[in-house]
Amino acid sequence: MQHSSAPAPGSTAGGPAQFEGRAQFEGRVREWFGANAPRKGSPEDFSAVHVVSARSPQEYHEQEEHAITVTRAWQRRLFDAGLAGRSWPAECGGHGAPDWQDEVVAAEQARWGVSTKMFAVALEMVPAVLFGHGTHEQRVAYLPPVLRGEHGWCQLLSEPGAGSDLASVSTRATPMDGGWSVTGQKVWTSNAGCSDYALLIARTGSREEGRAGLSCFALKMEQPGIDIRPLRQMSGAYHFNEVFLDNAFVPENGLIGGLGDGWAVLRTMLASERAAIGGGTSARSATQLVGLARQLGCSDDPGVRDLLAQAVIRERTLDLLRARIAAGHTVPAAGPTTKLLYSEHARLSADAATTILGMAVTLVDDPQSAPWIERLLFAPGLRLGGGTDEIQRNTIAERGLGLPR
Amino acid sequence: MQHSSAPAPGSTAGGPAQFEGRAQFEGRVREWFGANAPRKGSPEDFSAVHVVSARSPQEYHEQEEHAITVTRAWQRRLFDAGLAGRSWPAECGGHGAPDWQDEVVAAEQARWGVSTKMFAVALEMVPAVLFGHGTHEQRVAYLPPVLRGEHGWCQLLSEPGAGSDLASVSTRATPMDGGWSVTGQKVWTSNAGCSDYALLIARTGSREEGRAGLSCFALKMEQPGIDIRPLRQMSGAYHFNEVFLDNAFVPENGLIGGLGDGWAVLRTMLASERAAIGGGTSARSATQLVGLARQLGCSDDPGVRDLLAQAVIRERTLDLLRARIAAGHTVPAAGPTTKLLYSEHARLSADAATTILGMAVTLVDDPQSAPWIERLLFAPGLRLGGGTDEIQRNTIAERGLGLPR
Amino acid sequence: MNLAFTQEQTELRRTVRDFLDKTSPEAEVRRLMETADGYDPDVWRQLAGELGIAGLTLPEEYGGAGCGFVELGVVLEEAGRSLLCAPVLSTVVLAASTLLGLGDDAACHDYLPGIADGTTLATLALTEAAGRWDDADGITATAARDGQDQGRGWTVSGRKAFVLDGHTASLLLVVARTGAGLSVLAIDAGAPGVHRVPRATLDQTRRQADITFTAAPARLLGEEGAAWPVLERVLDLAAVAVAAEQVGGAARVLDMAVDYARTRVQFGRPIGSFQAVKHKLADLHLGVESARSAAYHGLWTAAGDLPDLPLAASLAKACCGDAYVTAATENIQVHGGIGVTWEHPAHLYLKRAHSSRQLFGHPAHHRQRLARYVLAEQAATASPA
Amino acid sequence: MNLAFTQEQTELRRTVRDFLDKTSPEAEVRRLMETADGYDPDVWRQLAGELGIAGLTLPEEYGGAGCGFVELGVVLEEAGRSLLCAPVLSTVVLAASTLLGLGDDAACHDYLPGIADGTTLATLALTEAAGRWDDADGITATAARDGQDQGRGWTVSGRKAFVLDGHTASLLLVVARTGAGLSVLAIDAGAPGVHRVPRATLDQTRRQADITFTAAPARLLGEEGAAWPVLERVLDLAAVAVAAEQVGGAARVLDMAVDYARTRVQFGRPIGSFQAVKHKLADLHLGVESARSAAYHGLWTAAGDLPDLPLAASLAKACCGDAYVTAATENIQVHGGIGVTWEHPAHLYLKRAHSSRQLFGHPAHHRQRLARYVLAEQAATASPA
Repeated sequence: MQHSSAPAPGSTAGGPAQFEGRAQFEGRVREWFGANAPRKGSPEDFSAVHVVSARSPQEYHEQEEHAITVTRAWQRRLFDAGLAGRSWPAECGGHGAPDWQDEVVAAEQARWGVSTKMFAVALEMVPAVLFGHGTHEQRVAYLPPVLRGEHGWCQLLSEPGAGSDLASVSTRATPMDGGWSVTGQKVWTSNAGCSDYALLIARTGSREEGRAGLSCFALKMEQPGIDIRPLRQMSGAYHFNEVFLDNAFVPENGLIGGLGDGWAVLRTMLASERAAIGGGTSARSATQLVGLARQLGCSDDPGVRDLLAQAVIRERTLDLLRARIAAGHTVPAAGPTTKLLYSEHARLSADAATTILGMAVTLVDDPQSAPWIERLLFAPGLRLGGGTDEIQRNTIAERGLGLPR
Repeated sequence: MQHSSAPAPGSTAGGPAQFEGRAQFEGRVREWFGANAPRKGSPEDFSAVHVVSARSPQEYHEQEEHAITVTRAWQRRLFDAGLAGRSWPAECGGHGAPDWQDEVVAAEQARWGVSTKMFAVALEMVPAVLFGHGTHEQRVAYLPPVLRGEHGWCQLLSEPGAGSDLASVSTRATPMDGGWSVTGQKVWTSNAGCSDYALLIARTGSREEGRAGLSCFALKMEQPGIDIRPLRQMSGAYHFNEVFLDNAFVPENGLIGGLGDGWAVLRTMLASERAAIGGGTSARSATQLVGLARQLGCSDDPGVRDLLAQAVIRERTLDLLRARIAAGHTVPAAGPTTKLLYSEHARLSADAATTILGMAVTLVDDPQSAPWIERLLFAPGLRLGGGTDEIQRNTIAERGLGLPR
Repeated sequence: MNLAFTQEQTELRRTVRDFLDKTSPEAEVRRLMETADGYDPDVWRQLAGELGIAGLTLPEEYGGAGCGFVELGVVLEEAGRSLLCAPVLSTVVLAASTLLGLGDDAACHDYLPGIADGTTLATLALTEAAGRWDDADGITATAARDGQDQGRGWTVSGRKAFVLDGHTASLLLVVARTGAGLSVLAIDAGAPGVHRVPRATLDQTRRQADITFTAAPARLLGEEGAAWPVLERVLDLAAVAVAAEQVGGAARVLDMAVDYARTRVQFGRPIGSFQAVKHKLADLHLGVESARSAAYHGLWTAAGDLPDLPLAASLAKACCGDAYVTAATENIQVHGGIGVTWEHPAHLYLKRAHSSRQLFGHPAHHRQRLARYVLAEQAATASPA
Repeated sequence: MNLAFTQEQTELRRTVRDFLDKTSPEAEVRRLMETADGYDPDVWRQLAGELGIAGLTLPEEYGGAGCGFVELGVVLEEAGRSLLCAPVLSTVVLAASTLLGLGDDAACHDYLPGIADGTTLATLALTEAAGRWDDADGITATAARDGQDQGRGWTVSGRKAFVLDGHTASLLLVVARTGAGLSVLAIDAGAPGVHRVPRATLDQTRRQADITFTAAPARLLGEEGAAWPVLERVLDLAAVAVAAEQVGGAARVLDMAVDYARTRVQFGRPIGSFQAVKHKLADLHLGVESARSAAYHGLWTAAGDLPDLPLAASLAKACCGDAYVTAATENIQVHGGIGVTWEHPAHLYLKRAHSSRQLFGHPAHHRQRLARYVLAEQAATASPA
């Protein structure tokens, strides 16, 4: 692979052409990607990064390790080329450019099949939280290492007893000399084993205070008192973890927002997560369904065609809705709306695939059915993660449509 | 038409063969119907009884008058033949026979397309209420004239402010000399103009008492202080009425159940209504859809076939579910379950018809589309009458599945 | 494709909504439903003249405003919202697009200025008894040269059905067959041999007529036998147009249901506080926003004269028709008993929803068509290098 | 049709449920999922011997109990409820019905007693790579007379796929083609020329194998070339059987969801008190009771040997397959995060639901078939007097 044979657009940062027009910026970015994006089969090839399909804890650790290494290297490459955090302030390692520049970079990443998804929490939720609730010192401390690919982050939110009802979190942060001591059990944490920091929601007040008794912290993951146990999914694969905290330590400056502001921080975090899920590129499952039907030779069947069309309608209207949101249309409760449409699309498309595959879907060792079975068994989680479908509907109704609680 | 040329099964009532086996009873009933059921085109022909399609209040009154006259005469004929109220006690005009004999008669009525639907409240809800809550005197007084086709009944339950929430009924029954004086506004009353009595729910306690402040009465409809106004439906047709009560009188013995027992009586009434709606014969809309597709020559279209099959599945499984209930299977919340399945079937079949009819469904003067448009515009009411779909689901969940309120 | 409205388009929407709030309130819709013509000529004159709606997408040389399809879509969305009783679909969408598409300059000069200034109501008479929009082979009306006029004039014979505003249009654009194929011919509605029978429509806010032609004198538009490709494009534009209208209606009934759910009290609380009602309305919101996205995409595709108009049209029509019917149906359910009465406006929207779902092809038809296009598209890209 | 269970049938259900509660609890299902054979021979011996399940519907002359299909349905419903890992479908339904249906007395005498007493596991090898159950023309396996055996024996060559319990069955009933049409031939699984490859199944509680036959020695059952009508009936019986099993599974996951909703507390109250959860579970209840009605109708139709078995089978299979998938899917949703873990049993039912939906024809296929029958039925009645 040639390194940086094309001029890096970032090299002009600070210069007079800093905020060139969209077409010009796009041209530069495309050129840079053409020269630098990893090719299929190369060591940095992202198509090999499938944490979701690990069949044992051991394999999970190995895949996670590989994925984080590849992601760190790629993020560093983006940073060096001046393409990381285009819209972030310069003091946080960014360029202070308009938001659309980040979208251009993201679109190009999607086009090349390269992904910084392993860094999603670090690159999307952490800045949302820190710009919304953090101090200047925290932003300057935590954000630049993220852009440089040095720090990955994870989230420690849900607990076995606090799923949809996050206000009932019972992990406790007790004040101690120089900070807090944290004890409790968290669950559904992606990338727990390869993250440097976690956004942690813990109880600093009493149980009776409910959401008013919660606070948010930045927790260093490499320290005694943190035990990570991979959790086996129904697909048989490992993707999430349980995290047991036993007197883990957070220093005083690790409190994000005020004491007792945890609920407000959590809302910011969840909104940014929803937007990330609903606003990402579709999994292109409709396109792939069409391909599947063609391969199986059943694309002339009117029933199959109806299924294909329904999938295409869901996928394209969701993409178009995202385009409208990007173009500034007012869409009430845009985050939960796209998130819910996305999870429905995933579920219905996987179900349509079972109809198209026929008996082949009963075999996991059939190469044509295997990827669809993976989706079929992943789809139920999409209806839960980032807030259940039911919670999204509540939010749409109450905040989007103004219905009474 | 020949009258009673076949031996009337009722002629053996009280004799030794009174409770003959099912096959034998069915045989007799079939023979009697063959000889006595009205023929198409005869003055008693029930196929001309379409109260639902009246296009003006005037026409509504005329059709209602005709329908009640035909129904009274037919009910009298059944009574004289000993086929009315087979399972009712003799003191109430019946024969004390097993329940299945009523089912045999009902099935034969359905087979011949004759109906005592105009008397549904009188024949099903009134006995349910009186056997559950009434006195011996009330049963002996009110039930025999029903069997003889002399008294039709209607229901005065819902109010503009008390739709799903019947506990908030505000029509008031005030004690007066020799009985009660009733004032208020009721709505959604079928057959108000041609009924002799009404089952009335009115408030005898305070508003704050809620359901504990309600009582049930038998109200004579022909008296001053009762003003009946036909209500125009969205189809343009008249079927229901608003009933304004202004110091209408109920004698002391018109109170059904104890003072303040209205809610319990109402529950009995609604359960019997639900069972009547859900337990009746299907409208055969699937069969008719199949016929429509054949007539229009689109029955080879796989998409149409899928719609037909879905309708057939809904219709037959509902019929089979009713057969299971009749055979004694334990089906939790059987009444709301069949009622909800019925209203969904009506809605989905009407919708399927619009797909099959195509552009023709845009014209109400097209003879092929007219009956389906009538169903299309009637279906929304089926989702509301006898308790909304949402209320049925609550009931299924709480009483059928044991979920907490 | 940048789906952002310009400031002018946003202002147009505001102007049209204000105008329709005044001229097309529910009482006026109900009044017009009962009239023979089914629209208000005065309001049409104002829509055409003051607001320039009739000539919105027509070139300036024909008295039009030279705007694009996005502007027309904005108008239609608002018209759908207020159930405007007016010949927009027939005259502005079907007839004007057909005239422009046929490329017959003389005819454009003769007819379009009248359409633009609101004096000519026109419509397209395409469908016959079977009510199919896509069935070129099924068209049986015939056109023949008229011997009496040195062979320059034509006559048309046949029977057309489901003709939108066929009872009031003065200019009928009739699709008929000659030996060369399908052609469009202009016929004066008052000409001899034209017999119009208004039909009783489910949706009384949009009328139709059957029209029988018996050797009616006609003028051939454009090239003989070359009409079908033009009509296919007209039908795609019409599908996009009605999709925009459906979005307006669907959004309106959702608003109506939300407003009612906020205020109607049962069991001591607003029914909108019940989760069943909340989730129903949230699902309608998903449907409406998806439909709106598909419709806008259709508008921008039409405005940009992009090659994938057929796909965009089927996407929009398949999606918006069902979304509107669902929203109109569930709006009634949220309203309960009051929602099934004649006095409440809910049924007017339900009828419009059902009627417009059939126009220019049912969603089931457009799904099949969409699948065909997508499969062809993928076959083309997948063809080996 | 009187859909009432007899007292004996009700007792049978209780007996089977008690037995399965003891022998097929979740832990045992999970243990067997990981074994190579996928079932417990001891339990099968007890099921066949003590409970008489294997020979339930077989005539007494072959060591069976002479019961009808209703009894078998009761067993299957309970088996579905407990995810019993055992060769019921393959041996008792497919193989035994095929043997009985072919009317080959000698073969029945040779094979059925072993099936009835649990010593013979058997299966039907019908489908090939395309996985279609209804495609007689698509069957490519061939049978030929074996020259070495004075032409009395046969050999079979070809490849079968999706063979239920094909890895453990000792008796393979193979559908193969000769010049006369399709025949069923019995092949000893241990015979030369038989190569079995167990597949990794989505539903680990029900296994399948691919089987390749290379001139494997075979015994012709019944009349040469006359098998298809018999197989059509076997597939209808199998569809009804799997429908009964699906009802058991669907009812079980509904129970599971209801129990969880009653006890899981979020926001300070049981989640079953939220209307969204209530309505979801009420809708599942409608689906399960509808499915149960269709399945029971299928059982009674099969038991009565009634002529509309094809219609009843398609009705049952179309209805129950979707009801089960929906119930299993929504059960996970009610459970939330815990429901998507390996440790929770919810996924075992989801996988069974998806897998069994495909068996003997997908609901979409059975809907087409059902429509065909209903249309034919109506055409027959509507034919003019």
